[in-house]
Amino acid sequence: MEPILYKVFGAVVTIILAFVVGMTYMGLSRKITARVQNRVGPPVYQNFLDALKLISKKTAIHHGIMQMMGPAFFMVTSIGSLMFIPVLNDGRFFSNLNFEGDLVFLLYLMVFGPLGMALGAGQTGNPNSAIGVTRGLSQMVGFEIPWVMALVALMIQYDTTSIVGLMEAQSASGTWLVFSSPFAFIAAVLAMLGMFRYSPFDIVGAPTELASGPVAENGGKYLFTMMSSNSIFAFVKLTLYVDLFLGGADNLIELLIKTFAIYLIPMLYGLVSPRYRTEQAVRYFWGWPLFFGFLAIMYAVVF
Amino acid sequence: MVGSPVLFIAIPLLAAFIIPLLGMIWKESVRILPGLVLVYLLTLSINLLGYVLDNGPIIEIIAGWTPPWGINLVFSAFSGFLVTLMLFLGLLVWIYSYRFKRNVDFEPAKKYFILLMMLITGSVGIVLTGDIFNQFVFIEIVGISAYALTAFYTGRDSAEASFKYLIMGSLSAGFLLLAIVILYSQLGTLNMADIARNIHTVKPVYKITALIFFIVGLGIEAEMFPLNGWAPDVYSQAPGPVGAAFAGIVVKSGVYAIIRIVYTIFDIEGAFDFLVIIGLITLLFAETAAIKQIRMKRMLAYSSIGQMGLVLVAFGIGTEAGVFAALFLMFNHAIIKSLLFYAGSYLVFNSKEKYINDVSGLGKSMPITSFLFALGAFAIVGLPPFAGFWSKLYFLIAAADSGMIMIIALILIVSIVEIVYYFRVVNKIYFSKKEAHVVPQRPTFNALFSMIVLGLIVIIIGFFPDLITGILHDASRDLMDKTDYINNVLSITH
Amino acid sequence: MMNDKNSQKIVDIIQNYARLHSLFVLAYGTGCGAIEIPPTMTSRYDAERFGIRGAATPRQADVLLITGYLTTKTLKRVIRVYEQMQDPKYVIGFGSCTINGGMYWDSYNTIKVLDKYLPVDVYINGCMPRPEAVIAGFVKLQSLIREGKAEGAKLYKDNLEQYRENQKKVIPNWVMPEYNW
Amino acid sequence: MEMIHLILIIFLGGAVLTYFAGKVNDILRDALFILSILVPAILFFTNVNPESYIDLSIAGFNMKWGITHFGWIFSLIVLGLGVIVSFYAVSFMKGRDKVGSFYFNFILSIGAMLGILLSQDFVSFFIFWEIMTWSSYLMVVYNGNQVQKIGIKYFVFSAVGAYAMLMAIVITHSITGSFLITDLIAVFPQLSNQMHILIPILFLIGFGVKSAMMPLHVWAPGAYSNTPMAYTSVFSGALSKMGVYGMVLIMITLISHIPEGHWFREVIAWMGAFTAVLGTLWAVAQDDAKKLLAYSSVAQLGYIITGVAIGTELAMLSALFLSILHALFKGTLFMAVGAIEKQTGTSNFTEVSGLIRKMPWTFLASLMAIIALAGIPPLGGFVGKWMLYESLINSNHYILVIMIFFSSTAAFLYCYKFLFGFFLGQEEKEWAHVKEAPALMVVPMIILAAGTFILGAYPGLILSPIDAGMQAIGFEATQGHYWEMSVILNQWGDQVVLQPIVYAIFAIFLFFFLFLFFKSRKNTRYVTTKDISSSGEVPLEHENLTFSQNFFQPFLRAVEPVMRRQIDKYYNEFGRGLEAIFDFGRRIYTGNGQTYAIYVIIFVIILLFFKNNLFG
Repeated sequence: MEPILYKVFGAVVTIILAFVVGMTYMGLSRKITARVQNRVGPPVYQNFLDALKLISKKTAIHHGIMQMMGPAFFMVTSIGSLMFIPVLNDGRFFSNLNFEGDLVFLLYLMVFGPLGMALGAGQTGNPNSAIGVTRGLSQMVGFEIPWVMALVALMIQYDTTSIVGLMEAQSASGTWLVFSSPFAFIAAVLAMLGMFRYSPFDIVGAPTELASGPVAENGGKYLFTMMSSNSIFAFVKLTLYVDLFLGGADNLIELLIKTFAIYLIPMLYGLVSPRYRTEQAVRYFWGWPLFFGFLAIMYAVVF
Repeated sequence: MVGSPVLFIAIPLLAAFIIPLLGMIWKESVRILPGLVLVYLLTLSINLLGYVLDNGPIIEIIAGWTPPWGINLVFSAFSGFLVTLMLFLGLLVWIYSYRFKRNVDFEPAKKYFILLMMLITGSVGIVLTGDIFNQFVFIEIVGISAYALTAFYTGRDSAEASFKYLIMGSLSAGFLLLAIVILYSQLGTLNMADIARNIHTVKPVYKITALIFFIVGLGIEAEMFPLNGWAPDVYSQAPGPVGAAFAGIVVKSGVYAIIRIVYTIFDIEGAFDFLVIIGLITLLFAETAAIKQIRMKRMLAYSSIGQMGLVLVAFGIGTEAGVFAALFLMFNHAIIKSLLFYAGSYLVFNSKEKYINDVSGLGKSMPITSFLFALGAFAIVGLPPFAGFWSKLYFLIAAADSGMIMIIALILIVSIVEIVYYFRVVNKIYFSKKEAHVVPQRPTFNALFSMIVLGLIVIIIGFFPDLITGILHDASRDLMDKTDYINNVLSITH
Repeated sequence: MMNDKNSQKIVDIIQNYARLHSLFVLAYGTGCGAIEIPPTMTSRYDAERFGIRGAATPRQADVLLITGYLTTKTLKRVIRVYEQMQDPKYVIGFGSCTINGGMYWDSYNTIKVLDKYLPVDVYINGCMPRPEAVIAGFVKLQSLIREGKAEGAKLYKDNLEQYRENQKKVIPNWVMPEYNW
Repeated sequence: MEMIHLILIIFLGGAVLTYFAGKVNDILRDALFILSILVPAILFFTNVNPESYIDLSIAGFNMKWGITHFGWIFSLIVLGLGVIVSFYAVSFMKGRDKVGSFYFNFILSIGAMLGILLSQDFVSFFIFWEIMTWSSYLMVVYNGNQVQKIGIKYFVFSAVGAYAMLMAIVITHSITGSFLITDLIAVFPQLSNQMHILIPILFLIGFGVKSAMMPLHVWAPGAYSNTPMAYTSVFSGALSKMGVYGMVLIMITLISHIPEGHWFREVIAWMGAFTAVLGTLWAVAQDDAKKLLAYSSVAQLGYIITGVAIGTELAMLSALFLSILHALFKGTLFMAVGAIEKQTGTSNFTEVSGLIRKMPWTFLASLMAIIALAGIPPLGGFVGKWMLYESLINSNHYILVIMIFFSSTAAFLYCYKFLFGFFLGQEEKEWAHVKEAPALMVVPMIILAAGTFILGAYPGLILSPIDAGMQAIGFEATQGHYWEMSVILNQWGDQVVLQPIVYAIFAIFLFFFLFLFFKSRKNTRYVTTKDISSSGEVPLEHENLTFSQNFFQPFLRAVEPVMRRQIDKYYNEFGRGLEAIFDFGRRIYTGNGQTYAIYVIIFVIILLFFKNNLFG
C-alpha cells in the first residue's frame, strides 16, 4: 500500500510543480514580450492573479454538459501526459504513476486535449468557437507530422519507443540527442512552434476576428481550468523536449534552465512573426519541417 | 426393350398429319393431341434412356438394310440424353403455348401445332440418325417448319426475319450437300460409322474441305459466328415459346450435329482448336452486342448465341471433362433460357416495341413472373446456389485442367458483361418506376405452370447437382469413345 | 467555515486583491473614445502594468468600458453585453458623454446619463480623457474594489425593474432574454 | 444431422420463412427474423467446437466444413454483430416497405458469412462468397431507382473480384487436384515461380475488392451510404471483414513462404497505407454522415490491410484486433446515423444540428465510438493502433508509420465533424420536436460502444483468442513476446497493468468534471445556445448561427493537390471505352440479309484459305 500512496503523493507534487512552473513561464513570457515592446509589463506572478480572479468569479453559465466536460478532457490530457513523462532523470521523488513513458501512447494522449476542448467549444453553439476549432484541428494535423517524423527518427536510431529508453541512451552515449540527431531536433522544434500556438500560428483564437475562438463562451471556472491545464501542458511539452533532446535533467535547477531555454524558442519566434492563415500554416509545416523530418529518418536509417 | 427409337420420328410426324384431320372432328383435339404425343414420347425416351444406361446403345435399322447400306438410328446415352431433353422442352413448350392468350382462334393454333410437331420430329431425327444424308433431310424438315414458325405472326417484320432465316438456311443446305457429296465421292458411303472407320484413307484436302463445308452448314443452325445473323431477328419476331423452342431444341440439334461430325466422323485435331477459337469469337461478339440491345427478346437472343459459343468452346476442349461441362452447359442453357424466354415474353407482352424499359416496375404488378425472370437471370450468369453456377464451375475446371488460363480469363470477363446487362433488366423490373402506357399481362395458368416447373428445376439442380451429373457423365463417356460407336453400329445384324 | 465571519473576510480580501490586479476589459469601442484605448494599452502608457488587459468576449471580461457617447441603438447592445458578463463586473463611464451627454447634450438619438441604464462604478470625465486619465480611472476602480465598494452588479440586480423601465423607455422594440441573476 | 448443417439450414429456412411470414403478420415476421439469427448464433457458440470438421461431397466435389480457431474470431464478429444489429433492425425497419426482402437478404448474408468461415474448401467458400455478394447487392439497391448505377458498380466490382478468385481456385485445382484450402497451403511451396505470384495476386484482387483496397475501393462509398443503415453496420462491420479474413487466410499462409519484406507484401502494405490516407482525406471532405462513415471505413480497412500485409506476429495481432474493434465502433456509428436519420429524416451535417439534448444516449454511444475510432487511450482503438505502430517500426516501415499516423490524426477532423455536425452547435427550432430513438435502437448502440470501452481496458479478453487463432494458422505465440519495445505492453494479456492508467485517467477526469459541475453550482445557470456572445446582438429564432457549410475548408485547401485526382474518373473513362467497343460489336449485326449471306461466303473463303493453318 505504501508505494501506491507514495506514487500518488509524488504525482500530486509533480502536478503542483508543473502548474507553478507553467504559470510562471507564461508570466515570464508576458513580461519578456512587454520588455521587447519597450514596456514595463505585468509582474511575473500576474497569471496567478488572473487564475485566482477567474476562479473567484461569483457566477457562471453553461450551455450543456459538454461545456463542463471539455475543459475536464483537456485537464485529463495535460495531467495524464504529465504522468507519463519522467520529470527528472533518476528522480526518486518525482516518480510518476506510469511505469515507463511510451512515446506513441503520449502522442495520442496529447492530441486528445484539443479534441476534448473542441467538443466543449462545440456545445456552446458559438459559431466562432467552431470556426476556431476547425482551424486548430487542421493546424494540429499540420504540425503532428514533422513531430511524429522526428520521434520516429529517434525511435529508429535508438531502437526504443520509450522516453526512458531514449534518456538512458543519451546518458550512455554521453551526448545529447540534439547533437547525435540534429535533424530530428530541428523538425521537432519547428513542430513545437505550432504546438505552442504562439504567433504566427495563433489564428485559432484570433481575439478580434473570432473573439478568442474556442474559449469564446468560457469564463470563470472554465477559463481557469483551461488556463491551468494549458500551463501544465506547456510544462509537459517542455519537459518532453528536454528529456528527448537535452538529456533530461538531474535536478530542478537544471530542469528549469533547460525548459526555459526551449521555451524561449517559440516565444521569441512568435514575437517577431505576423500571423499565418490556416492553410498557409499547414503548408508551412509540410514544407521545411517535413523535409527535415525525412532527413532525420534518412540519418537515422543510415547511422 | 420397351420401344423402338423409330417411334420418336414416326409418331410426331404422324401426329403432324393427323392434327388437321382430327381438327375437323373436334377442334380442341388440335391442342390436346400434341400433348399426348409428347408425354408418351417423353416417358418412352426416359425408359429407353434407363435401358441404355444399363446395357449399351440401341441401334435401330430401318427397312432391313444393315449398315453401312441402310439407314440406322442410334439411341445411345449421348443422343438419348439430348432426345429426352428436347422432348421435355417440347412438352413444356406445348404446356406453355396450350393457351398462349386467353382465346386463340382455331386456324393459327392448328398451324402452330403442326409446325411444332414437325420441328420436334426434325430435331429428334437429327440427333438420332446415324446417316449423314438422312441427317441432312431432317435438317431441312427443321428448317422449313422453323421458317414457317418464324413468320407465324403474319407481319412485315416477322416475314423479313423468316426470309433472312430462309436465305441462310438454304445456304447451309447447299454447303451441307457439298460436304456430303465430297465424302460420298471419296468413300462411297453415307453411314457415319462407316465414314468414321475409313476417314483416315481420305486425302487431307478433301477431308478438310468437307469438314469446312460441314462446319459452315451446321454452324448456321448452331448460331456460330459469323453465320448467326438470322438468329436475333428470328428470336425477336417469333412467338415467345417458339423462341424458347429454337433456343432449346433446334440449336441443340445443330450443335449435336457439329459435335458428331467433329468428334466421331472426322479425325482432325485442328478441329478442336478451331471450335475453341470460333466459340470464343461467337461469345465475345454476342455478349458485346447483347449489352447494347434495347429490346428484350433481341437481348435474350444474343445471350443465347453467346451461350452456344461457350458450349462450342467447352466441346473444343476435347477432354471428357470438357464434354461433360459442355453437356451440362447445354442442359442449363436449355432450361434457363427457356425460362427467360417464357417469363420475358410475358413481361413485354403488351408493349408494342418490346423495349427493355417497358418492363420497369413490373415487379409489383406481376410478382411471380418477375421473380422467375430474376431467378433465370441469376442462374444464367452463374450465381450460386443456382444451376448455372455448377456448369460454369465444371467448365472452368475442365478448361484449367487443359491449361487454357487466358481463355478462362477472357470468358470470365465476358460473363461480367453478361452480369451487367442481365442485372440492368432485373433492376428495372424491381426498382424502377412503372411506365405509364404498359399494361401488365397476367400469364395463363398453363404458362405459369411450365415456368414454375423450370424455376424449380433451376433451384433443385442448384442445390442437388448430383441428380444430373451421373447421366451427363455417361453421355460424355459415350461420346468420347468413337471406336465403340463404330463397332456398335457396324456389328449389327438381324 | 464559510459562514465564519473572519475567514470570510480574509477570503474576500484575497479575492479582491486578485480581482483588482487582473481587470479584463471588454474591448468594445462604442464611441469616439475607443481611439484612446490603443495608446493606453500599448508601449507608451502600458496599462498591462496594472494587470489590465483586453478580453474578447463578455464571458471573460470584468470591466465594461463605455468609451464615449452611446446612441440608443448601441445602448441595446451594451446592455446585452453587460448582462452577459459574469459577476463581479464593473462599468466605467468614459468621457463626458456618459455623464451628461457632453457635446451631444441635445442629440435626439444618444442617451445622456448612462447611470440611468447601467450601474456605473467609475466615471472618467473629459472629452476626450487622455490615457493618464483613463489609467487614473482604473486605479480608482481598483481602490473601490479593494474596499469592496464596487458593487455595481449588485445594484443592478437589486433594482432591476427601475433600470429596465429606463431602458425600455429608449429602446422601443424590446426583445431580450430575461436577466435572471 | 450435423450441427453445422442444422445451423446453415436454419439460416436458409429462416430467411424464407421470415419472408413469407411478412405476408401473414408483422410481429411474427420480426420474431422469426430475430430468432433465425439468434438461434444459430447460440447453437454455434454452444455446440460447434473448433478444429472439428465434417466431410461431404456435392457434385463430385469433396467439401469440408468446420471452424478453425482463426475463423472463430471472425465468427465472433459476424454473429455478435449480426445478433445485436438484428434487434436494431427490427425497430429501424418498422413502417418501411420491402421489409420482407430486407430481412431475407439480411439473414441470408449473415448465414453466408458464417458459411464462408465454416468452409474449409474453395468450392463451398466460393459458393457462400457469391451468396453473400448478391444478397448484399440486393441490399445496396434496396433504395431503388436512383441507386441502380451504384448497385451495378458494386456488383461488377464484386464480380471482378469473385471471378479472379474463381480463376485462382480452378488453377489451384488443376495443379493440386483438390479444393481443400489446406492442400493448397501444403502444395504452394513447390509451385512454379509464376504461380507463386499469379495465384496470390488473383486471390488478392478477390479479397481486395470486398475489403475496399485502394484501386478497388470505388464501389464502397456509394454502396455503404445507400444501404439501409441497419444493414450498413453489418456491411461495413462484418462483411468487409470477410475480405480481411480471406486475405489473412490465403495471403499470409501463402506468402508466409515468401520472406518478410518481399516486394509483394510491400506492395500490399503500401496500398493499404494509401487507402488509409486517401480514405481519410475524402472522409473529411464529406458533408453527409453516411458518406463520411463510408470513406472512414475504407480508411480503417486500410490500416487493417497494412497490418495484414506486414504479416509479423504483432502486425497480424493488431490487424485482427482492429478488425474486431472496427466492427464494434463502426457498427455503433452507422446505427447512430440510422437512428438520427429515422428521427430527423436527414443525415446531412449542414441540415441537422444540436441534437445532444434531444438524443443524449445516441450521443453518448457515438462519443464513445468516436473516441475509439480516433484511437485515443484508454479506449480500445488505441490498443490496436499502438500495436500497429510497434509492428511497423519493428519491421522498419518508417514511411508507412508516418502515413498511418497522418491518416489517424486527420481522422480527428472527421471525428469532430461527425459529433459537432449532429449533436453540438446551435439547437435549431426545426429540430425541437426530435425525440430520442426507441430503446430497441439505442440499447444495441450502447452495448457495442461499451464493448469498445471494455476492449480498451481489458484487451486481453479478445487478444488471447486471437493469439490462439493465429497459432492455429502457424504463427508463434505472441503473448508478451514481441513487445519489449513498449514496457506497458509487457504483460498485455492480463488486465492488472492497464487498470491503474485507466483508473487514474478516469479519476482525473471525474475530479475536474465534478469540480466544474459543483463549483458555485447555485450561481451556474443554463442558457440556451441562442444566448451567446455575438457582439451584443440577440440572435432571433429563425437566425441559424450554426457553422456547418464547408467545414474544413482551410484544411481541404491545404490538401487540395491530393484531392484533385480521383480514381473514379479513370474507371469511367475505361467504361466509356468499353461501351464504344460494344457498340462496334453491335454494328456487325446489320439486320440485313444480304450482309449476313456475304458473311457466310467470306467465312467460307477464309476457312478454305487458311485451312492448312487451322486444320492441317
